Amino acid sequence: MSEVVTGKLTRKDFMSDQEVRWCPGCGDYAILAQMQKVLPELGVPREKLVFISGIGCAARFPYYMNAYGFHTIHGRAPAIATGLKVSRPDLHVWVVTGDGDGLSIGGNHLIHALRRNVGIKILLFNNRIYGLTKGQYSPTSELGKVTKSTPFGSLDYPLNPIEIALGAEATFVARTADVETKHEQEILKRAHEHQGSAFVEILQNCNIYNDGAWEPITNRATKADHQLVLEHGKPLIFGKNREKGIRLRSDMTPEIVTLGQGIDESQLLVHDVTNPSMAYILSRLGPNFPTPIGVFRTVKRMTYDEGANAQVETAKQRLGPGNLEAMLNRGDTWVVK
Amino acid sequence: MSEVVTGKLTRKDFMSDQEVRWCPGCGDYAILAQMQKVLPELGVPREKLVFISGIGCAARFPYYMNAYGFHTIHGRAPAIATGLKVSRPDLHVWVVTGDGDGLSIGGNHLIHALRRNVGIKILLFNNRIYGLTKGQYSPTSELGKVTKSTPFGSLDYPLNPIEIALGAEATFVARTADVETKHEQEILKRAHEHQGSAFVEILQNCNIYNDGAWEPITNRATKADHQLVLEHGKPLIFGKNREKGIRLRSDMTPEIVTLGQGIDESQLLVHDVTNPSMAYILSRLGPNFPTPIGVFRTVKRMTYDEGANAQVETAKQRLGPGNLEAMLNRGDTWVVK
Amino acid sequence: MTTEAGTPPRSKVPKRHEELEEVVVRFAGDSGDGMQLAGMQFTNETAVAGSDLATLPDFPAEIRAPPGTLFGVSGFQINFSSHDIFTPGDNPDVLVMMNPAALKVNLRDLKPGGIIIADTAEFTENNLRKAGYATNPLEDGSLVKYQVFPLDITNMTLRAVEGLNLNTKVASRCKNFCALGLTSWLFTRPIEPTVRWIENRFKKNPELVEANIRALKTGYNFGETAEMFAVQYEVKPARLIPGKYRNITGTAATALGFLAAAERTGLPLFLGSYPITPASDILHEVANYKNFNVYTFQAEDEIAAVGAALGAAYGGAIGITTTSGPGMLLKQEMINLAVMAELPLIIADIQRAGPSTGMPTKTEQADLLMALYGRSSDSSVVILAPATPGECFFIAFEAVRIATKYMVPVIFMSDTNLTNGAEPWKIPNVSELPKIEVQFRTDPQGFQPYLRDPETLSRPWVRAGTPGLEHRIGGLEKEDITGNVSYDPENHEKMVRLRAEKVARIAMDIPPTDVRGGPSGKLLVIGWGGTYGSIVEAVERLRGQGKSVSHVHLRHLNPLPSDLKQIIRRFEKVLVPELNMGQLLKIIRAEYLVDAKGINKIQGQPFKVGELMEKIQEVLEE
Amino acid sequence: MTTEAGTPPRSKVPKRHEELEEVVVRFAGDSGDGMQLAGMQFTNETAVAGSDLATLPDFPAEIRAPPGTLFGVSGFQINFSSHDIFTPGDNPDVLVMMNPAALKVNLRDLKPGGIIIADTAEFTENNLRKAGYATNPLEDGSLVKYQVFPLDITNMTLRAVEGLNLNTKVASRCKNFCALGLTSWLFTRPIEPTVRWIENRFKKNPELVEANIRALKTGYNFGETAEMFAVQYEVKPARLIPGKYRNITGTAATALGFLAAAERTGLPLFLGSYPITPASDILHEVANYKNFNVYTFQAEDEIAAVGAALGAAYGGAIGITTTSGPGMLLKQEMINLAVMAELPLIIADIQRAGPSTGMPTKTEQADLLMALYGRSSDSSVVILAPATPGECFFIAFEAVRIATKYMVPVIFMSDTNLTNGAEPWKIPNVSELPKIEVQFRTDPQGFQPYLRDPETLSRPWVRAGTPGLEHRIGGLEKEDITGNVSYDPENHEKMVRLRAEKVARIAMDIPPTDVRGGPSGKLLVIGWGGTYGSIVEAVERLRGQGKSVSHVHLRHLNPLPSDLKQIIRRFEKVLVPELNMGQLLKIIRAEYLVDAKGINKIQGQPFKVGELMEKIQEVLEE
Ligand SMILES: Cc1ncc(C[n+]2csc(CCOP(=O)(O)OP(=O)(O)O)c2C)c(N)n1
Ligand SMILES: Cc1ncc(C[n+]2csc(CCOP(=O)(O)OP(=O)(O)O)c2C)c(N)n1
Ligand code: SF4
Ligand code: SF4
Ligand SMILES: [Mg+2]
Ligand SMILES: [Mg+2]
Repeated sequence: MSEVVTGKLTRKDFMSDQEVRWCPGCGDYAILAQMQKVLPELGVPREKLVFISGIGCAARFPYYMNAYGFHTIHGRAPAIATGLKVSRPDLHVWVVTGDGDGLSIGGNHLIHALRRNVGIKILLFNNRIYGLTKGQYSPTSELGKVTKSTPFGSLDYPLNPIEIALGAEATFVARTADVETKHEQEILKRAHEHQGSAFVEILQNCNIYNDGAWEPITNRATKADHQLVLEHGKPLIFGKNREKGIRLRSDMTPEIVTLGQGIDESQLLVHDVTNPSMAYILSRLGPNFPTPIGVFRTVKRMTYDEGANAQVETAKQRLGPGNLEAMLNRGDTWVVK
Repeated sequence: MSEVVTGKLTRKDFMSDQEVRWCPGCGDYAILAQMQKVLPELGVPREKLVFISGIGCAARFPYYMNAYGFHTIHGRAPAIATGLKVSRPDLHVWVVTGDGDGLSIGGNHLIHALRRNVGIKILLFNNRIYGLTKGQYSPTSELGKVTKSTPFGSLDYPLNPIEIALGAEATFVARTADVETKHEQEILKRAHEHQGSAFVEILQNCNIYNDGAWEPITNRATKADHQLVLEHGKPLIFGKNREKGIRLRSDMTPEIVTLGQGIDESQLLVHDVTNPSMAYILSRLGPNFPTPIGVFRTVKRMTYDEGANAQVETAKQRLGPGNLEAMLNRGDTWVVK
Repeated sequence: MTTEAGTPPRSKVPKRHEELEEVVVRFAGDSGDGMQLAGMQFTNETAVAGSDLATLPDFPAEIRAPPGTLFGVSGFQINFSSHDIFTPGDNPDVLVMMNPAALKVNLRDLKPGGIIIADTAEFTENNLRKAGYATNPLEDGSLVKYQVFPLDITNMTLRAVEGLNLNTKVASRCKNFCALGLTSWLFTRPIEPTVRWIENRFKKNPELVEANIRALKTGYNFGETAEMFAVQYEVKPARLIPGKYRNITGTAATALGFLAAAERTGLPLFLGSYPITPASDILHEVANYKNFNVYTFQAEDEIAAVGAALGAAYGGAIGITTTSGPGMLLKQEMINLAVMAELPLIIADIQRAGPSTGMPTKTEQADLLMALYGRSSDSSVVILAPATPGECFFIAFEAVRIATKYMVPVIFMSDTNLTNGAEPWKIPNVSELPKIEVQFRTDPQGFQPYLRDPETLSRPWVRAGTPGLEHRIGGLEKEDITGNVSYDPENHEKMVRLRAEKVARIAMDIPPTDVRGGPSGKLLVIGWGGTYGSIVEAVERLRGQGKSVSHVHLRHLNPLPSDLKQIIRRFEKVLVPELNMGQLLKIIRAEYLVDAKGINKIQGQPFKVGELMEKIQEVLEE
Repeated sequence: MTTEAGTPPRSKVPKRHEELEEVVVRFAGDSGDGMQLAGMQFTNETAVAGSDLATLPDFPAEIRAPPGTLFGVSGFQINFSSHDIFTPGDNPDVLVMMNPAALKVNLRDLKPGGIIIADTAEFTENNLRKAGYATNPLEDGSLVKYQVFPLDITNMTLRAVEGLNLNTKVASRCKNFCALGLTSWLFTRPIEPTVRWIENRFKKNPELVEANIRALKTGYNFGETAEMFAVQYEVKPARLIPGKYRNITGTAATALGFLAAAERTGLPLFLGSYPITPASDILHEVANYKNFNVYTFQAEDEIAAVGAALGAAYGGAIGITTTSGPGMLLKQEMINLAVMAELPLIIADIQRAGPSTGMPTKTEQADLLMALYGRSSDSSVVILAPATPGECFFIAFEAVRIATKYMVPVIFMSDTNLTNGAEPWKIPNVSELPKIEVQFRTDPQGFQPYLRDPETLSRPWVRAGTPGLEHRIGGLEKEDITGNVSYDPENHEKMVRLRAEKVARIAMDIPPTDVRGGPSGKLLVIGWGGTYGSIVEAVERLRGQGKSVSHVHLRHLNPLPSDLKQIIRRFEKVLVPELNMGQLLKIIRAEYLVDAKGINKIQGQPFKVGELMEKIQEVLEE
């Protein structure tokens, strides 16, 4: 399939021989490119990399990566990845999912993988639409959305992927966007470096069925006012001239303030990736606020796979390595002559 | 099956003819009793009441209620209830689920029912164990729990039902306990009165497989120090002599303070059921804090069933009531002679 | 609008007219080229012109594959005729090809001497390379066997829309209408229905209305004026059964069948669904009809979709769910609950190709055994399958009738090609539709949840909310009559047998089986589902050649018609053609102990008539 | 500990000794009375004493039903004998009854003249009423047909443990051991194994050790000393095949089979499971063996459980999942993915009674067709079924062997009674276990993910992580050899047929079918799964009466053994007894076109030998 490569890998080494078959202009191309660019820097041998996906446009991702890849079934990639990572902690297991795959049919597996803190990296390509099935609304689509399946507008209040991940007490929660190439690379790197489950929402444009879904946030012309770049230890500042900031009212509700008229940085919220309430408030800033990108929360906790492997080791130490003969002969036995 | 009752109903009117078959001493008995006590006060005709459950000990609940009841399959009750409530908004639909039924196999349906704000009432009997299948750990069991399926201790970090419900942006989120009869009745009443989805976690003791799971919180001798009763507009105070309170540090982390030494109620957090950050912080107070019971959050939002029925009405107004003849003859037609 | 098929609108041209009996046209191009649309509009024109017709859309797997690639080719085939036809045709007479990839993929099917219309603008070096052509086939003489009409359709279109305020990209998107116009002229199809469609579709954008109509007329007029085409063909109206007709796809027919049945019962329709190819379109279609007391619910997954439908049925609505293979198996646990709860539930499984994700845009009929047996323990449900796109209406209707009359889940099995295909459809008179009478139980006197109607064995349907009938049901085994939970051994056996017997008795409520051809003879061909057209045509042709072969096409797969046993006994041999490894075949063999043989094709494609004829002949000659 | 079966420990008493060939004892009481434990300990004593035996636990549906109720009765039956036995027995010789409800439920099965031992302390007015007795049956003369021994077991127990620091509730819980002690004496069973078990079980609580041992000995000594029992019975050791034996349940045998197979391959075992009755105990059992490189994963649902197992298989582990009916159907989509991905996966389905939730604690064998056909489209998997509790070991082992050799999912089908039942088991020698050789592909030279072994048709197993073999697989149809995604029609047909052929060829890798009885004759009885014992006994007895009847018991349900066709041809009639509506029957009829008939019981209970004999005889006499 592919040759064993020695020496430093390059972006090309991670490109598979398969023709990429997303629609021209799809945001998925950019994400693929960032992944292929960032991997050589991580020093992970190609054979130790596994991409596992469900079903959807996003889920075609593994075919295009020259690594191990498994394009599985709709919504279940986190479960498959869990079994793999637990029994093979030496592998780097990435899950690629969509807003439908990951939050609709697969919502439960996502939550459970995150709460278990299995050491897998979950990338959720959020285009707020079902791409592969040609344009039905998804769990992240805005209320009232008119799509093929909702000609009179959708009725369900959207799920907020970051909030759901936080609700499951995920240990690494971040957001980036397809077109924010540098930021994206940085976040992918940090997800890789995180010990436990990493959850990354990637704002992605589906130019066929939901073009411009992230328009003000990702558009070069408008993004300064609509993006809030989170950095640990830094105050929350945004705006073309970095003139606006976010402050907390005494009732714990956030407000936008303009720096200058008696207001300085010291009054602003300072981002802290270990503070759960901070992450929560940032996750639901609301429509009049800029959209945060960056790491919302990251904490260290035992991973499920570490725990599972430690139990195997402890059992071996305590009981000795498995002895088949002894196991078969356990308990009361007798001999018939 | 049962006679049509006229006049005011009593507790007995809601008791079915089926023998109750939980283990003697099970917390489920108390919950059943509170439900049967509170219903006569709500003025809902018995035939308008429907109880839908999944599978588990808790899920046997509908058999014991003299009302409509549907004991369905594992984890799926919210989905069935959704279909019923949407097409029959006149009914009062209650879902009864367990921590396994509702948060393990059924986690996704729970989240989606809540985010849609379907006007159903979901009672999650949380005994932190799988009762019906004889004692495996559940998603709410504490880390390291030794059970039949985890002889070396469980490895997964528990889910927090309240936090998950908040993460799904549920419009009514509350907690009560099997033995807190009055409080429980009050919460059931408020869940009933809430317009949209109501989510109520009920701490429940399984005396066979997980006896004492809620011991310090529900034990009469210790509960004053381990229970924090939430009341809207009231400061967060607890303790035998109501001498302790909860205050927020500037970094949004809560702390326990003792009232008196220069600290008075005005410094304490005042509960506000409409404040999402408040609900979130209260949901994860942590092991050194008392456990809140009461309503964490309640807000008003369009319900899914209202929306769906409004769409039907609007469509009728706009397009006229469905005309089969016209529908069949739509588009280009021609006549063959 | 209703035109009289006797006088289809026609252009008056000095060109030579040639009358044809039957023509097969295939449009193909990039998935972004609007070939499905062109095909559908051509179908509509053809229907309005009074031809009999059958269609076969063929979608690529990718949403928008990179332009010019082989795997991105989207095709649409239509067969139309002045006599009865049953299939979209084995081999096209005409290819309308928008690029080299389309030509490459489709050429092998073209009849010798067939017509190729190709947009030369797309035969660029780059596109030729992508399609794997070393030289341009339009120029290198490799197509001598065919009548080739190379035409710069793109450029014609751009010139036509000049002066409108459109950029080139948008303007060139109109080229499918240009190609359509030309094809319409070539076969003397009326373009008025298409003009009306364009006006309606783009009514919010007058520029686009104008552009597309200009493109359409440009193509049409080009045919009429240019020297290129010497002959204009005509296909006379078919002699169909008198009545009012429309063109209908399987999707629309299915949706209308469910809607009509629900309307007849007077109950709301609740459709719970989770999108999946090729079933999604039924959801899309039904969602437009909310004014019919319709609720459509896009659920979080297939389990919730069918669960919500069952919940709605419990509340007294017509509960329906639609899906395809991978979604179908997720629903089985809920269907089993409906079996136990004895509630009416309709499940539409639009079969697609392959196990697992397989080939989602391709057809197959390999879910039959799953539908029959895919639930834990013994649990019998009703299975129905329509034979043609138009018949989807009646079988959908029948599904609702049976489900509500017998309080039982009914699985409606269609497939990709049935659902996407189209045919002229004689519009039924509302008053002629079968009766569906739903009577909810309301009388508390003597009520027992599982007391059965002695004839149908159906238990009463009680809408939650009915005073005095409060009761509890569920998935645990129930005691006969009372419906209380019961672990009694004899009761379990009784209930399992009662549930099976209830389904078995439905055989008495289905029409006698229609045998096409002699009532006895050498060979009986038994088919089901979307293979109908191919089998009918193959069998009729063979009978035309004097062969002793008859055909039974099953719409009721469970229970099987009670007269089938006798029919089978009257033939020497039995053949079962299926687009699977032999599923109905297994059932027929087990049931009737007849050494039936299968004709099996598992290629994601329908049977070709020729293929079938050959195989049938082999068996006849054995 | 190993004792020599030739000399079982025995008490020396002056009582009359009577030798019996075979005895059936049934213990029953409230679900809180510890009857399962008493039964299991009695089984162990009996095994150690060298008898052949078979057991049948019968759980109530409720965890702890209110005491004294009929639906709360928990029973445990054991049949032991000095000759070969195959079933837990149709009718008990002895009932050990802890309360009136137990008596009420079980009396109808007792043989005429049988023994009843009853704890009089529980025959209170309240308990009699709950059991529906108007008067006390121990006193009203209604039991004259039987030998009744009323005994205040509760009080005996309380007196025995006096002086220990136990409250009455805890103290009276020891009464099951008192009853066990008495029964052990009555049948000359050694109580030492039970003493050891108590010492180990309660090692953290010396008071409880003392109390339970005292209760046990009190019962034993009472038999020996009291005037009540004039006779002590003895059942001589059975003449089993020489070797070392232990008592084993189906659950333990299944777990050990999987563990042994994984150990032989040298690969880690990954068991993904979601609790469900009656499969959960296999998870519990395996979870104890982490030192064997075992991962057990209690997943959030059945889909995740099988998904994780498949993920582990992808990483080179032995991936197993265990479940029962309602969970089984949820796994089908993932099994279908394994079919496409051609990865080894083992799925254990422990069948339980009824569709939907049904009767979860009762047995049935009605998931066979679901296992065979419950996936979308044509997708063939291997199906194996053990016949006895001990055989679960070898079939579990075989499942792993086939899955890894052929890169295919294997479904292991057991049932409630098989898994809960027990029998003496000749411990296999590790060196005699079949070989399982797993060879991962590591050589990049000429590697293609779907290049097959020409003999087995198996594709290579590549552990993710192997340098140079990076590749992509998935659920879309794959191109032959390369494994690339392919929509090519002919390729699809080829792949569907290849996958089916791979499974079909496994028929060449299974042992010849064993026909019990004459190789030809009037009637062949074909069974599968847990009905083995009943069928063997029924058929042997009939053959003892000179009837021409033979028996084939299938362990391989898919593919079927290739010699089965010839065997069937040698008999005039074929009968298929099943605990379902006739599932294997359908397969046999379709496959061999033989007019096989079924004997079907759907009561959540095993066949009784008498029942079977009667039905077989009917057919023989037709
Ligand atoms: C069990 C099952 N149900 C439904 C589908 C159909 N399906 C495939 S992808 C998809 C949703 C895709 O949306 P998303 O996850 O947002 O991915 P995108 O295509 O937008 O990248 C659906 C409904 C399926 N393949 N399997
Ligand atoms: C599909 C399916 N999987 C598994 C089961 C087995 N099962 C029944 S209830 C249950 C969990 C019960 O736990 P919980 O919901 O906490 O209820 P409790 O018994 O504790 O009240 C399980 C695993 C089932 N009935 N169906
Ligand atoms: S449909 Fe949308 S998400 Fe899918 S490939 Fe095309 S642009 Fe991308
Ligand atoms: S097992 Fe536990 S939860 Fe279930 S009925 Fe018994 S005490 Fe209650
Ligand atoms: Mg999407
Ligand atoms: Mg529980």
